[in-house]
Parts: sequence; C-alpha cells; structure tokens
Amino acid sequence: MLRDMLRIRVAEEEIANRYSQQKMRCPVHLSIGQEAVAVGVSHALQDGDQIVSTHRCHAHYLAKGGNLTAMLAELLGKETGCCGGRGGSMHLFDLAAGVLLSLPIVGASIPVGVGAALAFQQEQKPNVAVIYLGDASLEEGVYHESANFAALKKLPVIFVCENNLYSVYTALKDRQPSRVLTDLGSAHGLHAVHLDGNDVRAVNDAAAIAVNRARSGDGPSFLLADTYRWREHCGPNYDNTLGYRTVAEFEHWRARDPIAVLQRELLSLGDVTERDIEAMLAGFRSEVEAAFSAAEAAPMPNPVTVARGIYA
Amino acid sequence: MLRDMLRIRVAEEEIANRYSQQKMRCPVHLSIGQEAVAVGVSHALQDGDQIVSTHRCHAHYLAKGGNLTAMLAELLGKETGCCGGRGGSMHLFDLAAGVLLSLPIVGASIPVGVGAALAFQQEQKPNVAVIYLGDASLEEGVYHESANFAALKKLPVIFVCENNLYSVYTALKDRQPSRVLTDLGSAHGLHAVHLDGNDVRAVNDAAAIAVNRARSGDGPSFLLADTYRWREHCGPNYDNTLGYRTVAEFEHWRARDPIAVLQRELLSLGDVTERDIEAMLAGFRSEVEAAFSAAEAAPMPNPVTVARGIYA
Amino acid sequence: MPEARVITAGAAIREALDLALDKHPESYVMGEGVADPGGIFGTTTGLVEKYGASRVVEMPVAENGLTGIAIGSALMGRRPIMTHQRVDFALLCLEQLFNTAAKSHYVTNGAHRVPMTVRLIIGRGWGQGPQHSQSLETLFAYIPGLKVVMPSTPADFKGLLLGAIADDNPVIFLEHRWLHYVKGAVAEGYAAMALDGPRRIHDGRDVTIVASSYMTLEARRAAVALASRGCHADVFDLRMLRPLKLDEIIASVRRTGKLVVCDTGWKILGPGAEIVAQIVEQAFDALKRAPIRLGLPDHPTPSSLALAEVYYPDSTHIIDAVAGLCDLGEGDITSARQEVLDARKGVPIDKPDPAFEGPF
Amino acid sequence: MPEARVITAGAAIREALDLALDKHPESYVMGEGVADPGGIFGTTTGLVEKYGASRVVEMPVAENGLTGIAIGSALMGRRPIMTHQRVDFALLCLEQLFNTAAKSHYVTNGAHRVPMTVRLIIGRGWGQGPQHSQSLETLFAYIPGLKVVMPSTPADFKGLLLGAIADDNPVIFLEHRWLHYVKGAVAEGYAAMALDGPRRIHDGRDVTIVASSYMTLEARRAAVALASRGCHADVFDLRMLRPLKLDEIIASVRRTGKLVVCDTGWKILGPGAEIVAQIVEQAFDALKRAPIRLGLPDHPTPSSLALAEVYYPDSTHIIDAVAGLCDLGEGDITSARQEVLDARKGVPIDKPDPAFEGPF
Ligand SMILES: Cc1ncc(C[n+]2csc(CCOP(=O)(O)OP(=O)(O)O)c2C)c(N)n1
Ligand SMILES: Cc1ncc(C[n+]2csc(CCOP(=O)(O)OP(=O)(O)O)c2C)c(N)n1
Ligand SMILES: [Mg+2]
Ligand SMILES: [Mg+2]
Repeated sequence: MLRDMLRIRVAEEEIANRYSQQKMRCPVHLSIGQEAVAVGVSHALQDGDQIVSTHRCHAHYLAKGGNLTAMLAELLGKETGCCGGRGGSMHLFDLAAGVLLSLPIVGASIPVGVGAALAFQQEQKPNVAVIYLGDASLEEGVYHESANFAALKKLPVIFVCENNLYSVYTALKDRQPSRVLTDLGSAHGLHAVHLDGNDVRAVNDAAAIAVNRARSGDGPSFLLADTYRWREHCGPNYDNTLGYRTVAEFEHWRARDPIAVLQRELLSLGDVTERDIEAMLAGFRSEVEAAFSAAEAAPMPNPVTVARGIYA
Repeated sequence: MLRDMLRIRVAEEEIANRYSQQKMRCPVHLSIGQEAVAVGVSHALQDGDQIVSTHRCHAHYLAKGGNLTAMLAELLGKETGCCGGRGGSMHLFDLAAGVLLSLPIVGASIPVGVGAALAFQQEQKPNVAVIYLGDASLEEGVYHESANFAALKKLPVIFVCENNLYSVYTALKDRQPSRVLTDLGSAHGLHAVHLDGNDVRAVNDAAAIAVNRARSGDGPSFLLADTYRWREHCGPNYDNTLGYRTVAEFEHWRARDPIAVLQRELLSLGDVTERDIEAMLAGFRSEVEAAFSAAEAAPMPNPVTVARGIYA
Repeated sequence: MPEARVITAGAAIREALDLALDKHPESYVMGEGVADPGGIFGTTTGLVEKYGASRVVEMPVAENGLTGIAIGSALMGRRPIMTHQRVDFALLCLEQLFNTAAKSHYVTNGAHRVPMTVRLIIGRGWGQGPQHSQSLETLFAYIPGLKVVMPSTPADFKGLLLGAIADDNPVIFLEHRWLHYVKGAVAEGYAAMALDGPRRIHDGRDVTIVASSYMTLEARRAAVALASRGCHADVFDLRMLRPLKLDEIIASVRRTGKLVVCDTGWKILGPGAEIVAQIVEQAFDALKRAPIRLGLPDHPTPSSLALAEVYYPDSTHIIDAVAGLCDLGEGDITSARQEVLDARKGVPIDKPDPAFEGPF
Repeated sequence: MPEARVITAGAAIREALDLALDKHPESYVMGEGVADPGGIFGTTTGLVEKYGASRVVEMPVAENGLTGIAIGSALMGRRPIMTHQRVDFALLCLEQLFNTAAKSHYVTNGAHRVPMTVRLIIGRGWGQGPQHSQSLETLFAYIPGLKVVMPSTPADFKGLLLGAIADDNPVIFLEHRWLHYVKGAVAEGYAAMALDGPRRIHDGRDVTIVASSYMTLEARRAAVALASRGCHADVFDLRMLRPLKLDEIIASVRRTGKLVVCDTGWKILGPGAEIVAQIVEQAFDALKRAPIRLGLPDHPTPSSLALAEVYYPDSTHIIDAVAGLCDLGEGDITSARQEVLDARKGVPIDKPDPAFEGPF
C-alpha cells in the first residue's frame, strides 16, 4: 500500500509542478494528502469490481489500476487520453481496470455506482461496486435516493465518503448541522463505519469487512473516512493564505500525512528501509517522467473527428 | 378537535358521494381515515403560521381554516375556486388561512415550507411553518436537502410525515429498507418523534412541543405519524379488492378510526353526548351542502381570461 | 409475415415489453408502479408475474437517483427500460439524463454505451392541470446524445419501442396518454423498427402538414375533411424528434410550397420552430406562403374544463391554417370544420375522443 | 445623470447586488460560494461583510432543495437572488424552477408571486468540457412563467440584473463567464432597467444580425469588419429570450430582407430557431434570402483545446454567413476574416479574447 500511495503522490506532485506550463489545459483537483482512502479501499478489491469517482478522481483511478499514461494524456487533451481528450481530468475512466467513470457534477456518480452494483446483483456476479464521494455530496438528494435503494435491494456496494471538511472554500459546519455524520449512512440501513482516512490500514480493514459483507449478500456499507486536502480545491497551489482555513488546521493534518504515518510505522517495524523508499520514489519518478513523455509525444485529437460518436 | 375531524370527514365523504356526477373533473386524493394528523397539528398552530401540503391536501387545508366553498369550487373548476379553476384539487391554498400552497409533485412542497420558515427567521417573526409529507416523499432527495438546511439554520419548521404505508399501490417495505423511520429525521439533526397518527391528542401534544421548540429557536422537528388511507389512492372508491393490501389490514386500521377513537373517549368521559355528535354532523352536513350549492352555482371561469396572469 | 391483429397502443406497448424482456435477457423494466395492480395504465400488467421482480423492478419515489442507477446498470451492459407516469416527473432526473446518459458515449470517445429507454407519458384531460400534463419534448430534443421518439400509431408504439429498447443509446419514448386507447393493426412477434424518420400518412400535393404524437390524429382528421373538399394535404407523422430527419418533408414542401406544423407541446420553441427554421434554410425558394405553426399557447395547462377547452389546438385549427394557406372558400371551411366537430360527437375536451379509437 | 465609469461586467454585477441588497430589504443572495473567498468569480466579494450572513447566505451543495427553499421564501415576500456557478448545476433544480417558480402566479390566478432571480453562469474555456460549459438557454426560454435574460454589456449586466431583482417574477439571468471580463461605461447608483426587448448595437441596411450574450461580441466584431468593406449590418443584442419581443428585429428584416441569428448554445432548437420561425411567419414577403442560424454543433463540448477550436463559432463564421447572403466579393471576405482573426491576436480559443476587453 505504501508503494501505491507513493506512486500517486509522485504523479500528482509532478502534475502540480508542470501545471504552470499550461499544457494541461483543464481544471485539476489533486488528492494530495488523501491517498490513503483510495489505496486502502483498492487493496480490498478484486478484478471485476468497479469504482466510480468524482471531480477529484486521480487517486481513485490510479489506485484501482487506471492507466497512468492515458490519464496524463487526457489531462493534456491528447488523442491517447482515456477519453481521447474529450473529457479532461474530471472524466477519468478505465474499463480494463474497473474504473467505470468519474463525473464532475457533485453527487452524479453515486447512483451510477449503485447501478453497477444492481447489474452485479442481476447478473449474480460476485463483484462489488465502490462509490467515492465527498462530504458535500451527502448534501445532494441523490446520495439519499441512492443509499435508500442500495439498502432496499441489499446491493453489493460501498459508499466511501472522504470527509476532507470542505466543499471548495466552505467548511462542513457551514453546510451541515452538527450531528454524527455516519448517521446519514445508518439512517438508510447501511452498515456505517467511521474511520481515520489517513490510516491506510484502518481504511483497508474497514473496506475488507465491507467488501466481504457485500460479496456475501449482507448489503451495502458506508465508510466515513476523515482526511484532508492539502492543496487548493482546484489547481496546483497551496491556498492557506486565503483565510478559509487556518494554517494551524493545515499543519495539524499535514503532520498526519498518510504516507509519512505508514512510512514511520514500516520503518520502525523494519519492514522497509529509507533506501527502499528512496528506490521506490526514484522508480515512480522515472515512471511518471516516462508517462509524461509518452503522453506529451502523443498527437492531439484530429479536429475532423470532433462530431463523431454522438450516437452508438 | 372532534368537530374539525368530523367536518373534514363529512366534507370528504360528500365529495366521494358526488364524484360520479362528473362535475368535479379533476383527480381527487381523499384523506378519509387520516384526519387526526391534520387536525392535531393545526390545533397547535396560530394565525400567521403557514402550512404546505401535497396532492392529498383537503384535510390539511380545511384543518388550517381553508375556505370550504373555495375548495369545492376549485374541484368543480369554477371561477370562485381558490385557484380560479386553474389548479384543481392538488393545488389548494388559502393565503388568509395560512395555507401557503399544495403541490402535486411528490416532495416538491417540502423545500417550499422550509423557505417559508427561512422567511420567518429572516424577518424575525415568531411563526412556524408546517410541512405535510407522505411516506413516499422521504424517498425523494429533496426531503433530505430540505431537512439538512432546516437543521443547519435551526429554522422554525416541522416536518409532519404521514406514514400511511403506501405510495399509490406500493407498500413501504417495497420502497424502503427496514429500519427505524424516524432516523431519517434525526440523522439530519431534527428532533424526531414517532407517534400514533390516529390519536389526535397524541398528534396535538407532539405538535405542541415541536411548535414550541420552533418558536423558541430550538430548531426543526420531524413527526412521524402512523395512519392509514381508507379509500383508493386517487378517486372516491374503496379498492381493497385490488389485492395490493389485505382486507384484514384495512379492517385493522378502520377499527382505529381516529374519529371513532376520540368519540369513544369523549363519550366515556361524558365530554360529549351522542346527541352532540349528531348535532355536529347535521350542522356540518348542511354546511357542506350549502358550500356545494354555492360552489355549483358559481360561474365557470371565462375562457377569454385563460392567458392572463402568466407574469406578475 | 407475422399476422396482424387490431389492438390498442396500450396493448402494443405491453406486447413490446414482453417481447423485449424475452429477447434481451439483459433488459429489465423499472418504474413507480410497473409491478402494481395498475401496471402503468395496463402497459406492464402481468410482466412481473412472468419475469419476476428482478426483471420488473418496482422502485422508490426517487426519479433522479433511480435514473442514475439505471444508467449505471446500462454502462455495465444491462438494458433498462424506465417508466415515469408523467413527463413532468422526469424534470427531477434531467441532470442524469442530460449529463450522464446523453454524454457518456461521446465523452468516452465511444467506449461507453447507455442502452436505455425512458418511457414518459404525456398526461391530458380530466383536470390534470399544470403539473401533470406537460409535454416538454423540446427539453429532450435539445440535447445531443439522446434520441427522442414520439409514436402515434399502435404499430409504431410497438415497433419503435422495440427499436428503442434494442438501440444502444438513451432513447426518450414520449407516449401521449390518450394514444394508449387508439386501436390499429399490429403484427405479432418481435419486429423492432428502425428509429428513423417521419412517415407519410396522407397523400396530397396542396399543402404539407407535419404532426407528432397526438396531433397526428388531429392532422389526419383535418386532412380527410379537407380532401373531400378538394384540398389535398401531404401529412407526415414525425415519429422522431431527435435525430430529426427532414429530407422527405423538405421534398414534400418543395412540391406543395406550403407548410403547417402541429406540436403537441408549447408552440414557442417547440419542435415546430426547428422544423420551420430548417425548411426555410433548405427550401426557401420553394415556399409560397409563410409556414404556420400550431401548438399550445404560452401558459400552463389550466385544470378547469372551461379553460382547457380553449387550450388545446385540434383539427379545426389545422383546417383554419390550411384554409389560409390554400385560399379555401368559406363554405368549404365551415363544412370541413363542422365535419371534424361532428366526429368528436360532443364529447367534452377533457376526455379522449371516442372517434380516435381507430383503427385508421 | 449619475456619472458613468468604465468597469468590468463582473464589477457591474457586484455593484448591482450591493445596490439591490441596500434597496430591497427583503432581498438576499444565496448560492454555493457567495460568501467564500472566491465570491463567485468576484461578483459577490465583500457583500457578506457588508450585509451579514443572513442576507448573503452560503448554502449546502443541494441545488434542488435550496431552489425550493428560495421559492418558498419568495412566496412569503422575500426576494432571493440565487447563484449557481455553472448553468449545468441548475439541471438539478429544474423541477422547482419549471413547476413551482414558473407556474405559481398563473396557477393561483395571480395570488402568488415569486420575485426571484437565478444567476446562472455559462462556462467556457480551459477545458471545462462537456458538463461545465453548457449554455442551455432553450430549456429556460421554453417555459412560460419564467423570464430569461442574457446580457452582454457591463451596463446591461448591472441594469438588467437590478431589473431582474426588482421584477416580481422568477427571472433566469444567464451570464457568460467570459463577459465578466468585458469593460464598459456603467452609470453609478441604482437604476434598474426594464426587462424589455433587444437593443440595436450597430446600424446597417444590408443585413440583420441577431445575437445574444457572448455572441454579441463576435457579431459586433464581424459587423465592424464588414462595414469597412461596404456591407452594413443592423446588429441586435437580443438581451431577453423570454418574453421574446421581436418587433424591432422584424422591422429591421423588413428593410434588409436578410437575417443571421447567432446563438451562444446549441443551434438545434436554440433561440435562433424560434426567431427564424417567427420572422418567417411575420415577415415572409420581406425575406430575400433564407435566414442563416449559427450556434454550437450537435455534440457536447469537448475538453481538449484541439477539439474546442472547431466547436465554437466566431466572427469568421458570421462574416461567412453575411458574405453568402450579401454576395460579398472574395477579396472582402478574406480581408474581413483576416481582420477579425488578427483582432484575436493568436490567443488560444480556450482563453478569453483580450480584444474583447472593451469598452465598446
Ligand atoms: C451539482 C454541483 N454543484 C456544484 C458543483 C461545484 N463543485 C465542484 S467540486 C465541489 C465541492 C465538492 O465538495 P466535496 O464533495 O466535499 O468534494 P471535495 O472537493 O472536497 O473532494 C463543488 C461545490 C458541482 N460540480 N456540481
Ligand atoms: C415526483 C413524483 N413522482 C411520482 C408521482 C406520482 N405520485 C402521485 S402521489 C404518489 C404517492 C405518494 O405517496 P405518499 O408520499 O406516501 O403520499 P400518499 O399518497 O400516501 O398520501 C405518487 C407516486 C408524483 N406526483 N410526483
Ligand atoms: Mg470535501
Ligand atoms: Mg403514503
């Protein structure tokens, strides 16, 4: 899991580094600081399981095995992007990897994930669908409609809510009353668990239980994972100077960097060495470098194709 | 409260009796059997308080003091109807009585009621808004969006959910998972209470508490009132032969007729006599008769006015 | 050739659903009321008994979420057939239909397909009022990526519904409630129709009339009355609003030089606007007179019978429009109007026209 | 006369909101981000500090519910000004807008009023892609009971927004994101404009051009280039899509006999379709050539710059359309096209055109 988190971190930091070159001409929503959720969940999944994601989809996509070059090419608007350049960073998907889709409208992918689970149930497949959602999407009615149906039909689906405390610049407390947030899961009859979203093992343990429940026909779960977005809502920069959140809060969460937390643990256990980590990082840096080179070398989509494929 | 329930019962039974005359040419959704909720709640309200209702709005409208003749005239499509014949039975409102509106789209009036409460709060008025909703509207996302905002802003609003176990012909258990239904209120931070919706005193007591909380700035409540619709979903007839519900279930609930329950109690306490009740009934029968006559005597709207009033 | 019987469009829908469920194991029906004793005005009756609750899925009252769920299942290879009892309820699920369903194929550069049909019923009559009788076809026809079908005959109800279900795109299938009662010859067995263009339903060289859905019946009635007075209309049943194929209609206008378009919904920004605009763009020189559009006036549906009576355009309005374009004599106009009025047999405007029972 | 300064349309919006909050004690602003450091692209910055959180209401991410809440408050006499950062998000609240807001006044026979403004921002550029750059004006313009405004100049942004807020009807106020940057003379102080019809922004007798929102800038640019080549266009900024008042435009077409309509959104079923249809109906004999409509092609907005480049029509397309109608010579066409291309100074199509900074 450390590997996967490091790989995502390296990829996203490189995106941030290069963003000012203005070659990636689309909005980007980085997951830096939130990698443990995607990785912890993905490690509980199997081939054939599906995930759906949101505007902030890079980590989910990569953790599930989405093609790195196709993702970067999509950000660069290239023909070889996963959407052939048509979607941009908020539409990542990878059919081979089980990344069904990502959607930029808050809440929109939630029912789609439930629909994937319905398909599994109808086809009596042993698979599970995972829905990544942000804390703000709990405010959207469509979450509740989806949760109700998932519970009603005992669908093999897991709602993974990443509570990073903000919707853009608006704090959770300015959008939702103060009460136990997991109640929004259990009120619908979902198996609801609250966990530390920066602890990849905790995430993985909870996900494994939820996956197991889903595969055994025990129905859907709701995992509430507390975490924190380090950079600005949209774009490559830090924005703590804006004043919508305090530097103290940011530092509190950065001290709980999910990667550092795991590294410390593994180092102290002797499961990895500093050198291993350096080697991993170096490996990922060159992988990302190579992926960027490939993506940048790829052609832009041919404008004559722009009107193709409106209908199947 | 007995008076009000009897009056509503008499009015609705007369609508049912006359419906086959085909003069009321619009869908009607009768509340017969559910009168205790509307009456119990209304008796906790004051002038200036507002209610919003659904397709099944007759009882709510009458209990809050809505004009009977204007209601019947609306069902008859007359110029003197509360909507001048434009709305029909699902659009009842009475500004003087504090019936803000009724809407035929499931869930649609819920946020409107919250909006009325927001207006009270913004204007620092001591009033309360009541939202009547059916069990099915809890499935609509808009309920949840509305409840979240009401709780966030501690608005003076009460969600009164009449759980009559059905949405048209579909049972609650086929639409929602089995779990505690009031959790859908408390998960949003609403003060949630479960009560016998056929016990008008219980309704009134709970409503009084909720109203008091709302007026004192303690925020919104959710009252879940169990009750039962006697007749078909839409129209004047009984439909137990259709098989979507059992005769036993119907008889169980009819034995718990909210009016009979209260009558028995008041009779045994000596608070009313059989003769009082007969007199009330007779009075309401002639009131309803007179209202029907007035409504039937009223002119149809003039067709040349049909395009007027699209814009204020 | 399978044999044709005379059945109602409602029965034709039910038959199509039955055949589709049988033919496409990945298909399923979902909607509020699909498995209840009403069976969506009888169009789904008996299907749950035959195919079970996992193929005929009763749903919570949650249009937006369930639309997204249907879409998700479609992306996974299922073939959902969703039903809403009124078009009006679908206003709740437009985000899913317009963003997720309509765009997935295009956005993923062809990787995703959304083989989904959405049946939407247009209410009319018996005081349905402002929020239970909207037609709203423009909303759907405006969105690239959707297909929009508006059948009028029982054979089309069956064939186009089968075609919609077999289609790998999201198809909006708009059913006018009153058309459910209309009877016509419908072939037995599975035979999906192509989701193609309009069909000529009456021949003539004097004027071109384009109608869709319910208005097709009014147009046919007008055309018959006009024909016996020497004015011959080329009448088209539009059938598909998106993609909109106007070649045949344009060819007709090139012959007639005159055009009347009859929309079932509001006239302003109705499909008629697009049709007139395209015809003007492509057959300007052939037009002898200004085309005429008919549609609902610019306000909500009033509930009262007295008001509904002046809300809905009918064959008399079509006769008037044609009369103006073709300079019919007063006598012919009066008698043609009388003929179509008589056909209605005095039935109030808030009940289905018994003379439209068919078969035609 | 209050003095006019040159400010951006974004600043004009902010000024209008400030004045409206001050003028109408019952008004309040609500939206996701209205009280945050971004302040809806700067259009609400500072307002929460001035008027407090109960007049400038940050909201949960729940478009449908909050729209209904705004409507409910409006029925009670409040005057909400809602904002969504993209038109696309408003797809979630169409049920409330179309059923409750648009119909309440009519249905209650005039008893209810919904004095509500909904600001919707049309995204464009920087790879916004399929779900963050839809224009969708047809959806709103189709619905009786709504008013639909699409301003293009800073003065109109201010005046029409004040007019919309003061209006007792639900008004949809569609702001093209790129227009926020445009500068122009804007009078100080409170001065609400009537929500009336189009405005002529360029004089000419050769051809009539009707444009709305962002396309007005492209049309003006084209008209200027054409004028110096002897082809004089009568250019109208449509301003209001509903109610649609075409008298002046029809009078213009009666003089010019030629018409080009430029939509900001999709061409099929865009406002241009209705405009062409009405003009054909009312000025058929005056038309010398088939009108031409410009608008977005029939597919979603692609994200990639390479594809967006061929998606958006601009002044070159308008020049081409006019050239065809007015039989311009090849040389004039080429040089006019070159002139407008040069004006863009090679700035990529996914960034606002610096030459459109104004003031015009
Ligand atoms: C329906 C809708 N409303 C508003 C937006 C604008 N928007 C984009 S991301 C976002 C914040 C979402 O917050 P959250 O769900 O917590 O996810 P996070 O960004 O924190 O990962 C908002 C409001 C949108 N894309 N869709
Ligand atoms: C959005 C929407 N979906 C469906 C309907 C059709 N419909 C009308 S009433 C009704 C049942 C509502 O049930 P409930 O809320 O429990 O109220 P009840 O009829 O039991 O009083 C339904 C589904 C509708 N009017 N609006
Ligand atoms: Mg968040
Ligand atoms: Mg019910």
